[in-house]
Amino acid sequence: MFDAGREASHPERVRSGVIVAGITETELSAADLLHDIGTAADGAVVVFEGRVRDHNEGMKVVGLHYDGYPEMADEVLGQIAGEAIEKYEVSTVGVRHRIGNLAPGEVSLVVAVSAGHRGPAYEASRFVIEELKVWLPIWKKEVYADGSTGWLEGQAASGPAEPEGGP
Amino acid sequence: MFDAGREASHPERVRSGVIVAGITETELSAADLLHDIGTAADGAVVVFEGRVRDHNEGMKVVGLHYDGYPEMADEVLGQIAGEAIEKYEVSTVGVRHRIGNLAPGEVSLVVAVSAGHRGPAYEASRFVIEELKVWLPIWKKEVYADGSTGWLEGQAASGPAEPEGGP
Amino acid sequence: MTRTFRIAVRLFAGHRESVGASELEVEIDEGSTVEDLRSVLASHPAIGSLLGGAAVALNRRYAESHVVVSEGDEVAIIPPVAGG
Amino acid sequence: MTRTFRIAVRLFAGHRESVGASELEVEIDEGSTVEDLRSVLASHPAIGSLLGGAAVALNRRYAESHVVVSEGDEVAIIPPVAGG
Repeated sequence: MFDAGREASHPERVRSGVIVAGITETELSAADLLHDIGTAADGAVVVFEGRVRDHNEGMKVVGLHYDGYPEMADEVLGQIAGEAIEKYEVSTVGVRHRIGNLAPGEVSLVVAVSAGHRGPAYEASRFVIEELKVWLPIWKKEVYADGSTGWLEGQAASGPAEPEGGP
Repeated sequence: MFDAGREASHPERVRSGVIVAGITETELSAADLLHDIGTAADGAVVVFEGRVRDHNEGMKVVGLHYDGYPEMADEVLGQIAGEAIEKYEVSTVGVRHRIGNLAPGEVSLVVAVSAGHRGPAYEASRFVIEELKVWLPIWKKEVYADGSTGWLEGQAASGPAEPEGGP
Repeated sequence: MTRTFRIAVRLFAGHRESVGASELEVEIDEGSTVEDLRSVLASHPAIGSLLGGAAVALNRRYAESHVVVSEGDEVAIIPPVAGG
Repeated sequence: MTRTFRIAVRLFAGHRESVGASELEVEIDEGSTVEDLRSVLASHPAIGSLLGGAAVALNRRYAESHVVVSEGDEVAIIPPVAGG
Protein backbone atom coordinates (compact mmCIF):
# COMPACT_ATOMS: atom_id res chain seq x y z
CA MET A 1 0.00 0.00 0.00
CA PHE A 2 2.79 2.40 0.84
CA ASP A 3 5.08 1.63 -2.07
CA ALA A 4 4.83 3.37 -5.40
CA GLY A 5 7.58 1.18 -6.81
CA ARG A 6 7.53 -1.61 -9.30
CA GLU A 7 4.66 -3.45 -7.62
CA ALA A 8 2.67 -0.25 -7.18
CA SER A 9 -1.08 -0.27 -7.35
CA HIS A 10 -0.94 2.83 -9.59
CA PRO A 11 1.46 1.77 -12.36
CA GLU A 12 0.55 4.78 -14.48
CA ARG A 13 2.41 6.94 -11.98
CA VAL A 14 5.63 4.96 -12.14
CA ARG A 15 8.03 6.61 -14.55
CA SER A 16 10.76 4.71 -16.28
CA GLY A 17 13.78 4.62 -14.02
CA VAL A 18 11.99 5.14 -10.72
CA ILE A 19 12.78 1.89 -8.97
CA VAL A 20 10.90 2.74 -5.80
CA ALA A 21 9.32 5.91 -4.38
CA GLY A 22 7.27 5.81 -1.24
CA ILE A 23 6.71 5.76 2.46
CA THR A 24 7.39 2.80 4.71
CA GLU A 25 6.79 1.97 8.35
CA THR A 26 9.56 -0.59 8.50
CA GLU A 27 13.33 -0.33 8.92
CA LEU A 28 15.30 1.33 6.15
CA SER A 29 18.89 1.11 4.99
CA ALA A 30 20.71 2.45 1.98
CA ALA A 31 21.82 -1.13 1.41
CA ASP A 32 18.21 -1.99 0.47
CA LEU A 33 18.44 0.13 -2.65
CA LEU A 34 22.00 -0.65 -3.73
CA HIS A 35 21.07 -3.91 -5.42
CA ASP A 36 18.31 -2.52 -7.62
CA ILE A 37 19.78 0.85 -8.44
CA GLY A 38 21.70 1.30 -11.68
CA THR A 39 21.96 -0.17 -15.14
CA ALA A 40 24.90 -1.73 -16.97
CA ALA A 41 25.57 1.66 -18.55
CA ASP A 42 25.92 3.43 -15.19
CA GLY A 43 29.32 4.24 -13.76
CA ALA A 44 28.14 6.25 -10.74
CA VAL A 45 25.76 5.58 -7.85
CA VAL A 46 25.13 8.12 -5.09
CA VAL A 47 23.21 7.00 -2.03
CA PHE A 48 22.06 9.31 0.75
CA GLU A 49 20.98 8.09 4.16
CA GLY A 50 19.22 10.43 6.60
CA ARG A 51 19.65 9.24 10.17
CA VAL A 52 18.09 10.29 13.47
CA ARG A 53 20.60 12.39 15.41
CA ASP A 54 20.92 11.98 19.16
CA HIS A 55 20.68 15.71 19.77
CA ASN A 56 19.23 18.89 18.28
CA GLU A 57 19.94 22.46 19.26
CA GLY A 58 21.62 21.40 22.45
CA MET A 59 18.83 19.02 23.54
CA LYS A 60 19.43 15.29 23.90
CA VAL A 61 16.99 13.47 21.63
CA VAL A 62 15.90 9.96 22.63
CA GLY A 63 13.51 9.35 19.74
CA LEU A 64 11.74 10.87 16.79
CA HIS A 65 8.14 10.42 15.76
CA TYR A 66 7.42 10.96 12.07
CA ASP A 67 3.81 11.66 11.17
CA GLY A 68 2.84 11.61 7.51
CA TYR A 69 0.10 11.76 4.94
CA PRO A 70 1.19 8.51 3.29
CA GLU A 71 -1.07 8.49 0.21
CA MET A 72 0.01 11.99 -0.77
CA ALA A 73 3.64 11.42 0.27
CA ASP A 74 3.85 8.45 -2.11
CA GLU A 75 2.62 10.66 -4.95
CA VAL A 76 5.01 13.48 -4.08
CA LEU A 77 8.03 11.16 -3.86
CA GLY A 78 7.14 9.60 -7.22
CA GLN A 79 6.86 13.02 -8.80
CA ILE A 80 10.16 14.23 -7.36
CA ALA A 81 11.95 11.05 -8.47
CA GLY A 82 10.53 11.37 -11.99
CA GLU A 83 11.46 15.01 -12.14
CA ALA A 84 15.04 14.22 -11.08
CA ILE A 85 15.34 11.76 -13.95
CA GLU A 86 14.06 14.24 -16.49
CA LYS A 87 15.99 17.23 -15.21
CA TYR A 88 19.40 15.60 -14.72
CA GLU A 89 19.12 12.77 -17.26
CA VAL A 90 20.09 10.19 -14.68
CA SER A 91 18.97 6.64 -15.30
CA THR A 92 17.51 5.28 -12.05
CA VAL A 93 16.24 6.85 -8.84
CA GLY A 94 14.89 5.28 -5.67
CA VAL A 95 13.59 7.13 -2.62
CA ARG A 96 11.98 5.91 0.58
CA HIS A 97 10.98 7.75 3.73
CA ARG A 98 10.10 6.02 6.95
CA ILE A 99 7.32 7.17 9.27
CA GLY A 100 6.45 6.11 12.83
CA ASN A 101 8.76 6.00 15.84
CA LEU A 102 12.49 5.98 15.23
CA ALA A 103 15.39 5.69 17.66
CA PRO A 104 18.62 7.69 17.33
CA GLY A 105 20.85 6.18 14.64
CA GLU A 106 17.93 4.73 12.70
CA VAL A 107 17.47 5.67 9.05
CA SER A 108 14.55 7.97 8.19
CA LEU A 109 15.31 8.57 4.52
CA VAL A 110 17.15 6.84 1.71
CA VAL A 111 17.77 8.36 -1.72
CA ALA A 112 19.66 6.42 -4.40
CA VAL A 113 20.55 7.72 -7.85
CA SER A 114 22.53 6.14 -10.68
CA ALA A 115 23.90 7.77 -13.81
CA GLY A 116 26.55 7.29 -16.47
CA HIS A 117 28.82 9.77 -14.71
CA ARG A 118 29.16 11.20 -11.23
CA GLY A 119 28.21 14.84 -11.82
CA PRO A 120 24.54 14.25 -12.64
CA ALA A 121 24.28 11.54 -9.98
CA TYR A 122 25.36 13.94 -7.21
CA GLU A 123 23.20 16.77 -8.51
CA ALA A 124 20.06 14.65 -8.86
CA SER A 125 20.56 13.15 -5.40
CA ARG A 126 20.78 16.60 -3.84
CA PHE A 127 17.77 17.77 -5.87
CA VAL A 128 15.60 14.94 -4.53
CA ILE A 129 16.42 15.86 -0.94
CA GLU A 130 15.99 19.61 -1.35
CA GLU A 131 12.63 19.06 -3.06
CA LEU A 132 11.28 16.69 -0.46
CA LYS A 133 12.28 19.09 2.30
CA VAL A 134 9.86 21.57 0.69
CA TRP A 135 7.04 19.33 -0.55
CA LEU A 136 6.86 16.01 1.26
CA PRO A 137 3.88 15.90 3.68
CA ILE A 138 5.80 14.47 6.63
CA TRP A 139 6.34 16.01 10.05
CA LYS A 140 8.60 15.18 12.93
CA LYS A 141 8.28 15.41 16.67
CA GLU A 142 11.31 15.05 18.87
CA VAL A 143 11.16 13.14 22.12
CA TYR A 144 13.60 14.43 24.75
CA ALA A 145 15.27 12.69 27.67
CA ASP A 146 12.83 14.22 30.18
CA GLY A 147 9.84 12.84 28.28
CA SER A 148 8.80 16.14 26.77
CA THR A 149 8.20 16.41 23.03
CA GLY A 150 8.17 19.08 20.37
CA TRP A 151 7.10 19.28 16.73
CA LEU A 152 9.92 20.65 14.62
CA GLU A 153 9.43 23.87 12.73
CA GLY A 154 8.63 22.98 9.14
CA GLN A 155 8.91 24.59 5.77
CA ALA A 156 5.71 26.08 4.31
CA ALA A 157 4.63 24.26 1.14
CA SER A 158 2.38 27.14 0.28
CA GLY A 159 1.29 26.20 -3.20
CA PRO A 160 2.12 24.31 -6.35
CA ALA A 161 5.51 25.04 -7.91
CA GLU A 162 4.33 24.48 -11.44
CA PRO A 163 1.08 24.46 -13.43
CA GLU A 164 0.42 20.74 -13.04
CA GLY A 165 0.58 21.15 -9.26
CA GLY A 166 3.61 18.96 -8.76
CA PRO A 167 6.32 19.37 -6.21
CA MET B 1 48.78 -5.03 3.81
CA PHE B 2 46.51 -3.00 1.60
CA ASP B 3 44.31 -1.47 4.27
CA ALA B 4 45.18 1.76 6.02
CA GLY B 5 42.12 1.47 8.22
CA ARG B 6 41.68 0.71 11.87
CA GLU B 7 43.93 -2.31 11.76
CA ALA B 8 46.55 -0.50 9.73
CA SER B 9 50.19 -1.26 10.19
CA HIS B 10 50.90 2.49 10.24
CA PRO B 11 48.50 3.77 12.88
CA GLU B 12 50.24 7.13 13.04
CA ARG B 13 48.85 7.88 9.58
CA VAL B 14 45.25 7.17 10.52
CA ARG B 15 43.50 10.40 11.37
CA SER B 16 40.55 10.55 13.67
CA GLY B 17 37.41 9.91 11.66
CA VAL B 18 39.05 7.99 8.82
CA ILE B 19 37.38 4.61 9.22
CA VAL B 20 39.18 3.03 6.27
CA ALA B 21 41.33 4.33 3.41
CA GLY B 22 43.05 1.97 1.06
CA ILE B 23 43.31 -0.34 -1.87
CA THR B 24 41.83 -3.80 -2.05
CA GLU B 25 41.95 -6.69 -4.50
CA THR B 26 38.65 -8.15 -3.35
CA GLU B 27 35.03 -7.33 -4.14
CA LEU B 28 33.70 -3.99 -2.97
CA SER B 29 30.25 -2.67 -2.16
CA ALA B 30 29.01 0.55 -0.62
CA ALA B 31 27.15 -1.68 1.82
CA ASP B 32 30.52 -2.64 3.35
CA LEU B 33 31.04 0.88 4.67
CA LEU B 34 27.47 1.70 5.72
CA HIS B 35 27.75 -0.08 9.04
CA ASP B 36 30.90 1.64 10.24
CA ILE B 37 30.32 5.10 8.86
CA GLY B 38 28.78 7.76 11.09
CA THR B 39 28.47 8.66 14.74
CA ALA B 40 25.38 9.17 16.93
CA ALA B 41 25.62 12.89 16.19
CA ASP B 42 25.44 12.43 12.42
CA GLY B 43 22.22 12.99 10.51
CA ALA B 44 23.60 12.56 7.00
CA VAL B 45 25.54 9.84 5.23
CA VAL B 46 26.54 10.09 1.55
CA VAL B 47 27.92 7.00 -0.15
CA PHE B 48 29.35 6.94 -3.66
CA GLU B 49 29.87 3.77 -5.65
CA GLY B 50 31.92 3.80 -8.85
CA ARG B 51 30.98 0.90 -11.11
CA VAL B 52 32.49 -0.53 -14.28
CA ARG B 53 30.37 0.56 -17.27
CA ASP B 54 29.68 -1.85 -20.11
CA HIS B 55 30.72 0.68 -22.74
CA ASN B 56 32.97 3.70 -23.24
CA GLU B 57 33.00 6.10 -26.16
CA GLY B 58 30.91 3.79 -28.29
CA MET B 59 32.98 0.68 -27.57
CA LYS B 60 31.53 -2.31 -25.75
CA VAL B 61 33.66 -2.99 -22.66
CA VAL B 62 33.85 -6.57 -21.38
CA GLY B 63 36.24 -5.93 -18.51
CA LEU B 64 38.53 -3.45 -16.85
CA HIS B 65 42.00 -4.03 -15.49
CA TYR B 66 43.10 -1.64 -12.75
CA ASP B 67 46.83 -1.37 -12.17
CA GLY B 68 48.01 0.47 -9.08
CA TYR B 69 50.88 1.45 -6.86
CA PRO B 70 49.22 0.09 -3.73
CA GLU B 71 51.63 1.34 -1.05
CA MET B 72 51.45 4.91 -2.35
CA ALA B 73 47.73 4.67 -3.11
CA ASP B 74 47.03 3.76 0.51
CA GLU B 75 48.93 6.84 1.63
CA VAL B 76 47.19 9.10 -0.87
CA LEU B 77 43.73 7.84 0.07
CA GLY B 78 44.48 8.35 3.75
CA GLN B 79 45.65 11.90 3.08
CA ILE B 80 42.61 12.77 0.98
CA ALA B 81 40.24 11.33 3.58
CA GLY B 82 41.95 13.28 6.36
CA GLU B 83 41.90 16.45 4.31
CA ALA B 84 38.17 16.03 3.65
CA ILE B 85 37.53 15.81 7.38
CA GLU B 86 39.53 18.94 8.10
CA LYS B 87 38.23 20.99 5.19
CA TYR B 88 34.52 20.20 5.47
CA GLU B 89 34.33 19.39 9.20
CA VAL B 90 32.61 16.09 8.52
CA SER B 91 32.94 13.41 11.16
CA THR B 92 33.80 10.14 9.42
CA VAL B 93 35.16 9.22 5.99
CA GLY B 94 35.87 5.86 4.40
CA VAL B 95 37.32 5.25 0.95
CA ARG B 96 38.38 2.07 -0.81
CA HIS B 97 39.54 1.47 -4.37
CA ARG B 98 39.75 -1.95 -5.94
CA ILE B 99 42.54 -3.03 -8.29
CA GLY B 100 42.88 -6.09 -10.51
CA ASN B 101 40.40 -7.40 -13.06
CA LEU B 102 36.80 -6.20 -12.81
CA ALA B 103 33.74 -7.17 -14.83
CA PRO B 104 31.09 -4.67 -15.97
CA GLY B 105 28.78 -3.81 -13.08
CA GLU B 106 31.42 -4.48 -10.44
CA VAL B 107 32.37 -1.76 -7.98
CA SER B 108 35.78 -0.11 -8.41
CA LEU B 109 35.45 2.65 -5.81
CA VAL B 110 33.47 3.33 -2.65
CA VAL B 111 33.49 6.65 -0.79
CA ALA B 112 31.41 7.10 2.37
CA VAL B 113 31.09 10.33 4.37
CA SER B 114 29.03 11.16 7.43
CA ALA B 115 28.29 14.55 8.94
CA GLY B 116 25.81 16.30 11.17
CA HIS B 117 24.04 17.76 8.15
CA ARG B 118 23.78 16.95 4.46
CA GLY B 119 25.58 19.93 2.92
CA PRO B 120 29.08 19.11 4.19
CA ALA B 121 28.50 15.39 3.61
CA TYR B 122 27.80 15.92 -0.10
CA GLU B 123 30.64 18.39 -0.52
CA ALA B 124 33.22 16.22 1.22
CA SER B 125 32.13 13.16 -0.76
CA ARG B 126 32.59 15.01 -4.04
CA PHE B 127 35.93 16.42 -2.84
CA VAL B 128 37.30 12.94 -2.15
CA ILE B 129 36.45 11.77 -5.65
CA GLU B 130 37.73 14.84 -7.43
CA GLU B 131 41.00 14.63 -5.48
CA LEU B 132 41.58 10.96 -6.12
CA LYS B 133 40.93 11.48 -9.83
CA VAL B 134 43.97 13.80 -9.77
CA TRP B 135 46.28 12.12 -7.27
CA LEU B 136 45.56 8.43 -6.81
CA PRO B 137 48.27 6.27 -8.50
CA ILE B 138 45.86 3.91 -10.22
CA TRP B 139 45.43 3.26 -13.93
CA LYS B 140 42.85 1.45 -15.96
CA LYS B 141 42.92 -0.58 -19.11
CA GLU B 142 39.73 -1.44 -20.91
CA VAL B 143 39.22 -4.86 -22.46
CA TYR B 144 36.94 -4.82 -25.51
CA ALA B 145 34.72 -7.48 -27.01
CA ASP B 146 37.25 -8.27 -29.76
CA GLY B 147 39.97 -8.94 -27.20
CA SER B 148 41.84 -5.70 -27.81
CA THR B 149 42.76 -3.49 -24.85
CA GLY B 150 43.60 0.14 -24.21
CA TRP B 151 44.95 2.16 -21.30
CA LEU B 152 42.67 5.08 -20.59
CA GLU B 153 44.00 8.60 -20.85
CA GLY B 154 44.83 9.77 -17.38
CA GLN B 155 45.16 13.03 -15.56
CA ALA B 156 48.69 14.34 -15.02
CA ALA B 157 49.56 14.48 -11.31
CA SER B 158 52.43 16.77 -12.08
CA GLY B 159 53.50 17.79 -8.62
CA PRO B 160 52.51 18.25 -5.01
CA ALA B 161 49.48 20.44 -4.32
CA GLU B 162 50.80 21.72 -1.02
CA PRO B 163 54.11 22.23 0.76
CA GLU B 164 54.04 18.90 2.59
CA GLY B 165 53.77 17.12 -0.71
CA GLY B 166 50.30 15.74 -0.15
CA PRO B 167 47.64 15.20 -2.71
CA MET C 1 -30.76 29.14 -1.86
CA THR C 2 -27.20 27.85 -2.40
CA ARG C 3 -26.77 24.14 -1.96
CA THR C 4 -24.18 23.17 0.66
CA PHE C 5 -22.32 19.94 1.36
CA ARG C 6 -20.28 18.51 4.18
CA ILE C 7 -16.70 17.59 3.58
CA ALA C 8 -14.06 15.89 5.75
CA VAL C 9 -10.76 17.74 6.15
CA ARG C 10 -7.77 15.60 7.13
CA LEU C 11 -5.40 16.97 9.77
CA PHE C 12 -1.82 16.10 10.56
CA ALA C 13 0.92 16.57 13.14
CA GLY C 14 0.38 19.54 15.47
CA HIS C 15 -3.00 20.30 13.89
CA ARG C 16 -4.26 16.84 14.73
CA GLU C 17 -3.08 17.22 18.30
CA SER C 18 -4.61 20.68 18.72
CA VAL C 19 -7.97 19.62 17.38
CA GLY C 20 -7.82 16.22 19.04
CA ALA C 21 -9.01 14.46 15.90
CA SER C 22 -7.54 13.31 12.61
CA GLU C 23 -10.26 14.98 10.63
CA LEU C 24 -12.74 17.79 10.86
CA GLU C 25 -16.06 17.94 9.06
CA VAL C 26 -17.12 21.31 7.70
CA GLU C 27 -20.07 22.51 5.66
CA ILE C 28 -19.31 24.60 2.59
CA ASP C 29 -21.33 26.10 -0.27
CA GLU C 30 -21.33 24.34 -3.58
CA GLY C 31 -18.82 26.10 -5.82
CA SER C 32 -16.57 27.05 -2.90
CA THR C 33 -12.89 27.48 -3.69
CA VAL C 34 -9.91 26.50 -1.58
CA GLU C 35 -9.84 30.11 -0.41
CA ASP C 36 -13.50 29.90 0.70
CA LEU C 37 -12.74 26.67 2.56
CA ARG C 38 -9.88 28.40 4.38
CA SER C 39 -12.28 31.18 5.44
CA VAL C 40 -14.68 28.65 6.89
CA LEU C 41 -11.84 26.89 8.72
CA ALA C 42 -10.47 30.21 9.99
CA SER C 43 -13.47 30.56 12.29
CA HIS C 44 -12.95 27.12 13.80
CA PRO C 45 -11.83 27.49 17.45
CA ALA C 46 -9.03 24.89 17.39
CA ILE C 47 -7.69 25.10 13.84
CA GLY C 48 -8.37 28.73 12.96
CA SER C 49 -5.16 30.19 14.38
CA LEU C 50 -2.99 27.45 12.83
CA LEU C 51 -3.75 28.00 9.17
CA GLY C 52 -1.00 30.54 8.49
CA GLY C 53 1.82 28.72 6.68
CA ALA C 54 -0.37 25.67 6.06
CA ALA C 55 -1.23 24.55 2.53
CA VAL C 56 -4.38 22.84 1.29
CA ALA C 57 -4.25 19.58 -0.66
CA LEU C 58 -7.10 18.35 -2.84
CA ASN C 59 -6.96 14.73 -3.85
CA ARG C 60 -3.36 14.43 -2.68
CA ARG C 61 -2.03 17.42 -4.59
CA TYR C 62 -1.25 20.93 -3.42
CA ALA C 63 -4.13 23.15 -4.55
CA GLU C 64 -4.06 26.84 -5.38
CA SER C 65 -6.60 29.11 -3.72
CA HIS C 66 -8.84 29.59 -6.78
CA VAL C 67 -9.47 25.86 -7.30
CA VAL C 68 -13.06 24.71 -6.64
CA VAL C 69 -13.63 22.08 -3.95
CA SER C 70 -16.05 19.38 -5.09
CA GLU C 71 -18.15 17.04 -3.03
CA GLY C 72 -16.20 13.84 -2.41
CA ASP C 73 -12.77 15.46 -2.81
CA GLU C 74 -10.08 14.26 -0.44
CA VAL C 75 -9.18 17.45 1.42
CA ALA C 76 -6.22 17.93 3.75
CA ILE C 77 -4.56 20.77 5.58
CA ILE C 78 -0.80 20.46 5.23
CA PRO C 79 1.18 22.17 8.01
CA PRO C 80 4.71 23.32 7.13
CA VAL C 81 6.49 20.08 6.27
CA ALA C 82 9.53 18.69 8.08
CA GLY C 83 10.61 15.45 6.44
CA GLY C 84 14.12 14.16 5.85
CA MET D 1 85.19 12.11 -9.17
CA THR D 2 81.51 12.21 -8.20
CA ARG D 3 80.23 9.13 -6.44
CA THR D 4 77.31 7.45 -8.22
CA PHE D 5 74.75 4.94 -7.05
CA ARG D 6 72.24 2.65 -8.68
CA ILE D 7 68.60 3.06 -7.91
CA ALA D 8 65.51 1.07 -8.90
CA VAL D 9 62.68 3.03 -10.51
CA ARG D 10 59.23 1.46 -10.30
CA LEU D 11 57.07 1.53 -13.41
CA PHE D 12 53.33 1.19 -13.82
CA ALA D 13 50.58 0.69 -16.38
CA GLY D 14 51.60 1.56 -19.96
CA HIS D 15 55.18 2.31 -18.84
CA ARG D 16 55.56 -1.18 -17.46
CA GLU D 17 54.23 -2.68 -20.68
CA SER D 18 56.48 -0.51 -22.89
CA VAL D 19 59.59 -1.34 -20.93
CA GLY D 20 58.57 -4.94 -20.37
CA ALA D 21 59.54 -4.78 -16.69
CA SER D 22 58.09 -3.46 -13.45
CA GLU D 23 61.26 -1.62 -12.60
CA LEU D 24 64.27 -0.09 -14.23
CA GLU D 25 67.68 0.33 -12.61
CA VAL D 26 69.55 3.53 -13.37
CA GLU D 27 72.82 4.99 -12.17
CA ILE D 28 72.78 8.56 -10.93
CA ASP D 29 75.27 10.93 -9.34
CA GLU D 30 75.10 11.46 -5.61
CA GLY D 31 73.23 14.71 -4.99
CA SER D 32 71.04 14.27 -8.06
CA THR D 33 67.63 15.90 -7.93
CA VAL D 34 64.37 14.56 -9.29
CA GLU D 35 65.02 16.74 -12.34
CA ASP D 36 68.44 15.14 -12.84
CA LEU D 37 66.88 11.70 -12.56
CA ARG D 38 64.34 12.65 -15.24
CA SER D 39 67.21 13.67 -17.54
CA VAL D 40 68.89 10.31 -17.09
CA LEU D 41 65.60 8.51 -17.78
CA ALA D 42 64.90 10.69 -20.83
CA SER D 43 67.73 8.98 -22.68
CA HIS D 44 66.36 5.51 -22.00
CA PRO D 45 65.09 3.98 -25.25
CA ALA D 46 61.80 2.58 -23.89
CA ILE D 47 60.80 5.07 -21.22
CA GLY D 48 62.31 8.29 -22.57
CA SER D 49 59.44 9.33 -24.78
CA LEU D 50 56.82 8.55 -22.11
CA LEU D 51 57.96 10.92 -19.38
CA GLY D 52 55.90 13.92 -20.47
CA GLY D 53 52.91 14.18 -18.16
CA ALA D 54 54.38 11.66 -15.75
CA ALA D 55 55.22 12.59 -12.16
CA VAL D 56 57.98 11.26 -9.93
CA ALA D 57 57.26 9.84 -6.49
CA LEU D 58 59.92 9.49 -3.80
CA ASN D 59 59.05 7.26 -0.88
CA ARG D 60 55.39 7.15 -1.94
CA ARG D 61 54.91 10.91 -2.20
CA TYR D 62 54.87 13.18 -5.22
CA ALA D 63 58.23 14.94 -5.36
CA GLU D 64 59.03 18.33 -6.80
CA SER D 65 61.87 18.60 -9.30
CA HIS D 66 64.38 20.23 -6.91
CA VAL D 67 64.20 17.45 -4.31
CA VAL D 68 67.37 15.37 -3.93
CA VAL D 69 67.17 11.63 -4.56
CA SER D 70 68.99 9.62 -1.91
CA GLU D 71 70.36 6.13 -2.10
CA GLY D 72 67.72 3.67 -0.89
CA ASP D 73 64.80 5.94 -1.73
CA GLU D 74 61.71 4.22 -3.17
CA VAL D 75 61.43 5.87 -6.58
CA ALA D 76 58.50 5.57 -8.98
CA ILE D 77 57.40 7.12 -12.24
CA ILE D 78 53.69 7.92 -12.05
CA PRO D 79 51.95 8.11 -15.44
CA PRO D 80 48.86 10.33 -15.65
CA VAL D 81 46.47 8.67 -13.21
CA ALA D 82 43.07 7.22 -14.10
CA GLY D 83 41.41 5.86 -10.98
CA GLY D 84 37.76 5.98 -10.04
